Amino acid sequence: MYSTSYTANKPHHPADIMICAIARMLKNDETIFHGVSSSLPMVAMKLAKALYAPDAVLLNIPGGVNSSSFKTSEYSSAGEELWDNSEAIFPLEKIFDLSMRGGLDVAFLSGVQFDASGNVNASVIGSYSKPKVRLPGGAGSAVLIPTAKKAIIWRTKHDKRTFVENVDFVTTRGNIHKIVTPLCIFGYENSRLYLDSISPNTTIEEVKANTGFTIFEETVPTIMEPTREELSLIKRIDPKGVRYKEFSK
Amino acid sequence: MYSTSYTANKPHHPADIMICAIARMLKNDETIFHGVSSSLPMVAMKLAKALYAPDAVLLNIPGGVNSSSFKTSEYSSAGEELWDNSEAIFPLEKIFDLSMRGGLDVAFLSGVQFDASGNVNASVIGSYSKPKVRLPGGAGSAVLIPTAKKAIIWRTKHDKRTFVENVDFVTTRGNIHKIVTPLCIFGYENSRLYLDSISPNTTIEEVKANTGFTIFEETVPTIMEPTREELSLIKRIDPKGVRYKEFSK
Amino acid sequence: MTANKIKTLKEAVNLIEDKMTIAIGGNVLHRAPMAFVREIVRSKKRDLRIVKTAGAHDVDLLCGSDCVSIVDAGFISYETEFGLANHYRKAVETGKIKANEHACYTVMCALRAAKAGLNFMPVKGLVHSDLIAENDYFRKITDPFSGESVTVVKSINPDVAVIHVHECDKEGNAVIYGPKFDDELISLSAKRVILTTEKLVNKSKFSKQMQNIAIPGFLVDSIVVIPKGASPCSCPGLYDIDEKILKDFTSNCSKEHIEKYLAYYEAKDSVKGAFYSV
Amino acid sequence: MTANKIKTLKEAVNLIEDKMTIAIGGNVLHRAPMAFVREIVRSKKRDLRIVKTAGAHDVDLLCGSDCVSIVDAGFISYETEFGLANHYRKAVETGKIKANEHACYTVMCALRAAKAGLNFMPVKGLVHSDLIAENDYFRKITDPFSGESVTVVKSINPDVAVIHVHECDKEGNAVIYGPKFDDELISLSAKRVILTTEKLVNKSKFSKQMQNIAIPGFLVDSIVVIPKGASPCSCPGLYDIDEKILKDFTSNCSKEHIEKYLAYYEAKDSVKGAFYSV
Repeated sequence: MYSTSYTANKPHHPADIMICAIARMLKNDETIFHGVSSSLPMVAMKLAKALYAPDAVLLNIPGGVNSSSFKTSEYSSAGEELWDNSEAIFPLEKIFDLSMRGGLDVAFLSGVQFDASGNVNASVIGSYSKPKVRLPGGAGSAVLIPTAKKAIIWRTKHDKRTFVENVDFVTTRGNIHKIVTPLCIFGYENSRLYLDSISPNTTIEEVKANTGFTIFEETVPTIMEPTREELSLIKRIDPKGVRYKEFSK
Repeated sequence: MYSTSYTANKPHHPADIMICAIARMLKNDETIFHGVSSSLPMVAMKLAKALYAPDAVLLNIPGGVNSSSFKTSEYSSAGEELWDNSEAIFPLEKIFDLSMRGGLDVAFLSGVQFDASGNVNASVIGSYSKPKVRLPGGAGSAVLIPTAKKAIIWRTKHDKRTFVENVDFVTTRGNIHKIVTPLCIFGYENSRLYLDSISPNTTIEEVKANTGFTIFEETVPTIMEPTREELSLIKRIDPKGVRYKEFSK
Repeated sequence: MTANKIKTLKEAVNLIEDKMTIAIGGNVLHRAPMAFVREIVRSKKRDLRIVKTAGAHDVDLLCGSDCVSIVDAGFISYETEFGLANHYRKAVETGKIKANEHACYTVMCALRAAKAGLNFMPVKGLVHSDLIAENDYFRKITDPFSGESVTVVKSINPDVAVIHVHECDKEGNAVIYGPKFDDELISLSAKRVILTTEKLVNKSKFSKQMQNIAIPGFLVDSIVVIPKGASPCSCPGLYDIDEKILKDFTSNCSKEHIEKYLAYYEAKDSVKGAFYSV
Repeated sequence: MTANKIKTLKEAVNLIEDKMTIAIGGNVLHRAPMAFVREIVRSKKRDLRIVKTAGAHDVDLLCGSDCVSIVDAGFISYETEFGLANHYRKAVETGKIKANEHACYTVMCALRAAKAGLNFMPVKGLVHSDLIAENDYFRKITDPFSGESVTVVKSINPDVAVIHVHECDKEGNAVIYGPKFDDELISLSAKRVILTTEKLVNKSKFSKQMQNIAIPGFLVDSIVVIPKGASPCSCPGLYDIDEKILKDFTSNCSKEHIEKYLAYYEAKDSVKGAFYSV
């Protein structure tokens, strides 16, 4: 498996690489939403706003628009600090409606299983009615992935149980902009995931060895390492390292 | 035609008789709504709250719940004074929803033509597509009359053009609690209007002579005259006599 | 920086194209964006579809000025005091304008559909009404769960919502004092939102009071600063209706009378608001 | 006078009957009405159907205490820090509880239907999902205007909504500071609303601030004054989560462990709030 520890060859934690990769995808003036249990996108959105997309509109479950709070909850991405010091209130119900009518540019979502056809499973392992494992549920995925202009999926695990030949259950399908993992970024085109780029911490062989469906690409770009400026901002945004917690589970 | 002026035999203006009759219909704890162009129900609701239904919940278009404002607009029943000094805000959208789910006790509505079958026309005289007269429209009538527990209709004109054999257009039909006019109160039972009671200012013959459909009742009670207490409160609620304006048109 | 949203009345009205669907804020005689409406008239926009649950002077003026081909509303009338909306009535009666009569709530439901990206919305209360058969925007369908019949209303998707507010900052974060009527709903269902505002304020004014913002700036396309922009309608807390003007307006239905009315407001509508330096 | 709405926790929980549909306020670890939830457990209510867009400790505790037969939700989990809701998971995996998985928004749409007296609500975004075929509360129907297919969700009609608020007056006019989540929606879709409140305040406190009232009193059936009533979840502005309790609770799935947890809160949940004289 891939390492999440710091070494001379792998100077950056995958969380930081993922956060920077995500932040660089975000464009100025975009309206961007993250949901629950989403500390990585939360940090990435704040990083993007500070560096790349100053006029981006950041939305979240508590409903604070562009909260400028410096406090970051250590346990929640739906806490009051995302409401405090915000510019306006735009609660979750309205965010969903916005996506439904085609006005949400970016939504961050996750899942537990993904297959090459772009199926996403956040519901169950095993059968739906008698599941082997009942997962937390897709939260907004089933309605946001089909409707957001760009649905960006992040997942902090990259192994053959996550990236599978066929998902056990289709919580939702298609319209995936990117899937960002500790090893790589997948894109989605012609109804199929493709390898878009890989982490500087890995090799294409390692990505293939940890992916349950066939990757056809032989050479892809390497994701740019976090810059000093990005890293210093990430540390200011998340001084307590909440972004690493998802990796320890 | 009936008289709207004060005489020895007819000491009370029909507006005051109607307001008292309406106020006495309202029960404690009821949730009661009036809409636009509704100065009579507006005064009656305040009168009822003061005398008969202290815990009634008064709702209106601006959304003020139980506004205690003493100011009464001279030209509008949808003005800010119904929002000021209110206990909570419950705007029109929510009032409609409340009625749809069966939670609105009383709604006040009007119309221009009514027939014995309980059809209400607030839309057009003549045909819908090429109307002889385009009326203002039924406002909430078409959805509130069918859903409010008690739909109370008031109309300040009582003549054969208003109470007709067949309405030109059915804006809505049925579920009428009472229709209150300067001459009488109609009830509604077994899909037919019936004469419930008459104004002390009139006779059953005059009511029949001014009604375009057949009234079968031969003896009905006379509406109680306004009491001194009611009148003094009405004057406090509406010192400028806004309630009379609808009669001068 | 985001593009400058602050525009003159003329610039903002230029966003309105003939045949567009325009949702107008406020309710009857309260907080209608009258300066903007007058500029639509002056700019001779044509064939607009106007949407409002309950309209009065705004719709009447537009109908009397040949700007409108369709009105979707539940109620169009001055209240008792000023009588009926005669320009609107005459235009409908002569067939110049199609009145899409709604039940106020069905306008809201049609806008709720647009807000949620839907083509239609079920409406509980609309059961026995000739409005259903007479209008192609109502249908009865079968509830797939109970098998019962339910009326649905077709979505109304405004191209532009025009809303008059008390104050906003340069990004369009807007505060409305007093009743908000359907202004939030129309801001969420329209493709673009144009604000006319009594006052432009510094963003810091809303600090820690963000829950009072009725319309978040990111939904707002353009801002016109126009003090007394609702007159002769009221702007709660600031000014009441101008009874004299309204009485005069409704007393005479001629084109010349409308010209006189527009001329009266010409200078007032071009007054520049108290801009702060951006 | 209206009947006295102020009740003890036990009295209020007595309004809950077995098999009722209960909508719970708050979101994940924030402002869940935990004291009320614990009293449901102590009162051994059974076969409840629980509705929440995103639940955590509340739903987990009820599931671990055999109070629940159905959960309608989009997401049930502690956030990353405390891991999965294991009582809920185990109960679903062993077939004791039916998980009606939604997409958060479809819970909202199902509640919007109830709010508007409808049996169903169309949902734009739910297009490609096994959830549609697997669940009888989703159907595809034909949009009568466009002929296109659209997914609809069956209404969810809560018998009771339980909402924890910062303060309310004796009529139930309630103020929530910070995020309101779906509390307004559930208060408008449930047959009865029960508030638990940190504080009872005099009605005059809300004078001229009525626009801050999230839930108008006339919708409220019962009020329980219970300071720290959301603990170990957070109550924004007043207290954060109790991390130690939550870590301890999630560390062990035995019935005895739940007993210990309930015992810890026994005294705290029966503390009387600062009543003012009614």
